[in-house]
Amino acid sequence: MHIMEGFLPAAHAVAWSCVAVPFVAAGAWKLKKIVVERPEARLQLAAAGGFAFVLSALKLPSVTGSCSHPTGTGLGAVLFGPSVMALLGSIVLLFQALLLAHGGLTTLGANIVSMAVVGPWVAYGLWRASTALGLPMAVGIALAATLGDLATYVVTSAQLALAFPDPVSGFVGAFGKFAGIFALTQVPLAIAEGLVTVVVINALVGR
Amino acid sequence: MSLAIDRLAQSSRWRRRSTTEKAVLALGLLALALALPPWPGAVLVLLVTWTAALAGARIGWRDWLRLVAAPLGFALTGAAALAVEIGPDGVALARDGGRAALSVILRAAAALSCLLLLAVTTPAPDLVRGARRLGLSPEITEMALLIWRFLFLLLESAIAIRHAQEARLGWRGFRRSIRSLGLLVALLLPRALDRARRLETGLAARGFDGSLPMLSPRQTVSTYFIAATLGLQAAVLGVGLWWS
Amino acid sequence: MVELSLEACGLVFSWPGGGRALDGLDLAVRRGRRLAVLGPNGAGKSTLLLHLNGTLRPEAGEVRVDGAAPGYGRAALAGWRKRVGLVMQDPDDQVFAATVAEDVSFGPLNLGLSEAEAAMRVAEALDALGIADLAERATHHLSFGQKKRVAIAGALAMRPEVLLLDEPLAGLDHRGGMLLQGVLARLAEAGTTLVLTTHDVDLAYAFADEVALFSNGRTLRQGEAAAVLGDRALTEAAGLETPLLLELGVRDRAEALARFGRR
Amino acid sequence: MVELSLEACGLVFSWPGGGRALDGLDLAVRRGRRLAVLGPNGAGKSTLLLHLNGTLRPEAGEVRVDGAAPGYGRAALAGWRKRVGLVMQDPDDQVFAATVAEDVSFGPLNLGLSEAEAAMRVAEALDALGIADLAERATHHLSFGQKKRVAIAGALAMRPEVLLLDEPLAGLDHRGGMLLQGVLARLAEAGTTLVLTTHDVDLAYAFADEVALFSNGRTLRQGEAAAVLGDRALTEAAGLETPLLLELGVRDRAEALARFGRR
Repeated sequence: MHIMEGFLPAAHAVAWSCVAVPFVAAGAWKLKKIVVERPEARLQLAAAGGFAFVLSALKLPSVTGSCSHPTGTGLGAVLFGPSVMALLGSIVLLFQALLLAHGGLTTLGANIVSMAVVGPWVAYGLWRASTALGLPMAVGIALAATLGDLATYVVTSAQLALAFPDPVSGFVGAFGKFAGIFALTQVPLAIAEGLVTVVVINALVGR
Repeated sequence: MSLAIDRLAQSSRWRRRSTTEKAVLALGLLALALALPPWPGAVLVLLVTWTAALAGARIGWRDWLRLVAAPLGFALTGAAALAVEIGPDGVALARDGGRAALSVILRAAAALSCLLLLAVTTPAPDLVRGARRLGLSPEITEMALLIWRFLFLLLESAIAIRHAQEARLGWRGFRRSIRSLGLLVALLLPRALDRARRLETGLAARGFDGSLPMLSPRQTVSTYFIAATLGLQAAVLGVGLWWS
Repeated sequence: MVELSLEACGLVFSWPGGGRALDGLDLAVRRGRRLAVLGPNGAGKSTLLLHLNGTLRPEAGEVRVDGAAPGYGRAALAGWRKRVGLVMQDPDDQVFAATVAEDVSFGPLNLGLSEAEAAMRVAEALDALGIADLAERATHHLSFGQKKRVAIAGALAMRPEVLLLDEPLAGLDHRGGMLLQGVLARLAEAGTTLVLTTHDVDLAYAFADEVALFSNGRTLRQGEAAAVLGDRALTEAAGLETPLLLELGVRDRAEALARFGRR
Repeated sequence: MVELSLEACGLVFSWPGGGRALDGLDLAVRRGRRLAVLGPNGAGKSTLLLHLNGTLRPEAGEVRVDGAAPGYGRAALAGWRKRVGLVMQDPDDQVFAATVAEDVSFGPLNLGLSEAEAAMRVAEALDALGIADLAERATHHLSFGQKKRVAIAGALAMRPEVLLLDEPLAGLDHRGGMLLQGVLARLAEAGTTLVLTTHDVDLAYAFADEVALFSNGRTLRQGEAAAVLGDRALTEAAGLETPLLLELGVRDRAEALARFGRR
């Protein structure tokens, strides 16, 4: 879930950008390393980035909002490791802001943290855990996609609650409000994304 | 799935203005939108950005309104949360009568207009090249430009696949849509990787050794435009501070 | 009397920030006939086909199916697309399932047919295209020509009354092109109305009953193939040449087809 | 005496998990001439071109540039590709930058030229292709024909001695094809050796000095265009037809080109 341009107060926008910087820098460092070892990986990484963008632009059926990152970046995370996805995800988020007006420049930092860092890491961690536990691949991947989406949405709600604490009940109350309102759109989205991912995996395995 | 913004940016009257000019204008206003109190700061910024977009860059007003309206869903749902309070007696209307919600909507609308002003006048690769001139590492900017290229290639495929699926009655109801989308993604992923492989072959024939050197167009910056922009922004800042 | 099966009246369509793709376009598709929409690349032929099956919605003008505008509601579109099938130019974009049979069954299953009925439709469509032996093959191992025929089978399995084909012979070599022409001729004889777009005047002349000359988003002229293509001023206005076959004085359909084949 | 510029001797190559793409193939490219490699789709024409510029390495046999095998080391390959340019069939496989001028500058900069020299090469190549006005255009807004010319400009800006073109006219309409033929003819006159693959016998006949008939991974025959294409037993063995132009008795190059244009 993208926080739109200008929705966060200036101080929060700056603070989240500072939080995002080390992850993006680590991703850039990792990218340099990968490219030195395998020059051809540059084109594959770029293709993965373009793929992640396209997924985010495809509207999911019967749900407001669009398919979010974990399928794209989660997949990249499995192929190239999650740290480099922080950089690719940031580039994709920048293009989403500039091409689709999804998210924004001042909210880029906050969106990077929720969608290019937390989402992919949760998806990646769950995928690794489920393979370690010997779960069927489709189950593991559907779990990773769904919970990666939900993690993103929880982080976004927390970011909004920090920015706009409830005058009476503070952060907790505000988190409840944002999580509650956005649950209407984000929970079905996460489930749909999990289902789509199962179809994708089955189709890919069937090939 | 329309990329109206890109088409507008490529054909806008400000297409050939230097990136510096457009970035100073839009990003400066964006900073003001965020820093000044929404009344009257955001209103002034709205006024300036809309004038610049509609009268300066000559963006069609229908196209412009459609773009501004698109993210409104988020603004309204988000602001709805601000218009209520959770107290010991449950949910109640906020005591400020929604003033906080209104000011957030105003600020977001102003900031969004700044973003759109930049986006509909400046194709994203121009901004990436600008970032490179400012010292962003070539690995990152080359990656961004490559992603840009792949994004359009893959988007074109995705749209065509979706049209083909619709022609055969996919995308009708939840279950069929999930299946159609899944098949689409499963077709697109190997194609993305295949495109990367084929591009590698194609570029190898042109001496590709890992880096992607390119000659970027040089732009001349109009000091007049920059001076006028800075003057305007100073005026917005002055009025915004004085009023509040 | 020949009935109108599909009709486009004054279609206008433009891409945001771009020029007009369709600029008051008229077209009449008569039942049971073969119509070639002929024009140079970029004239908007593909955009037109996407209007004829309801994928794109015109800014002005309307598309009529059997004399009435079907509307763009979900149910109306389903009925429309059941009757008007579309085969796009690049088969890679329309063959999306893992095996040929699975792919061809996509449409029939979406029509709500039972698995058994769908399987029958699949067998029938593969038969019509002469690719029954490919049924169990993995789609990503097919050659371009095979994939093209699978894409047509996918549309055919829905038993459309009208079949729209975008540049059906593009990318095929001599042998592949001849094979596909044979298939299309059999479909036409079996009563399917065919609309194909092409920039090849000889193909249009040899294959179509009627030709619509397309230029800059409008129909310059629609009429009998020989009459339209024989008008040199007209073809030149559309940026096309006169068919070599017509120049050679080949006026007979059977001879034209045979000579086109030898080209 | 005409020198050999490129030579393929007994090339053998098979794709992993697939059959043999090249099966002892011989080919001789003479300096300053135009050679058409003619065969049906899937015969291995693209695979051959990828060998001729060192992208693929044969299992047996060798490719010689000016009489010597260059080897596959990094420096050798760089020198090889500087002399032998390749234009692939799908321009999207070669055009990678956001704008046309940026894209065309990639090759010259890889040659180690200064920015000023590279800019000159870009201007020259765009001029040669007649697309100087597209320099600042976004590549993803180009039509197929424009993109094709950008891809050729990208190869040309490296000033290769030999230019390999894979199906250069595929997907182009009449006007686009004529434009490109004009460009290629000018290149040939300026001394660039051209090798093109095609499945269009009339194109091969009208355009090439020499034709190599390609079937099942081998060269059936290489020789003067009229001699090879006039041998009906031979063309049939390769799954091709006799050129209509030749059937019509057009033996003169200028007339053939003109008639091909009218097709």
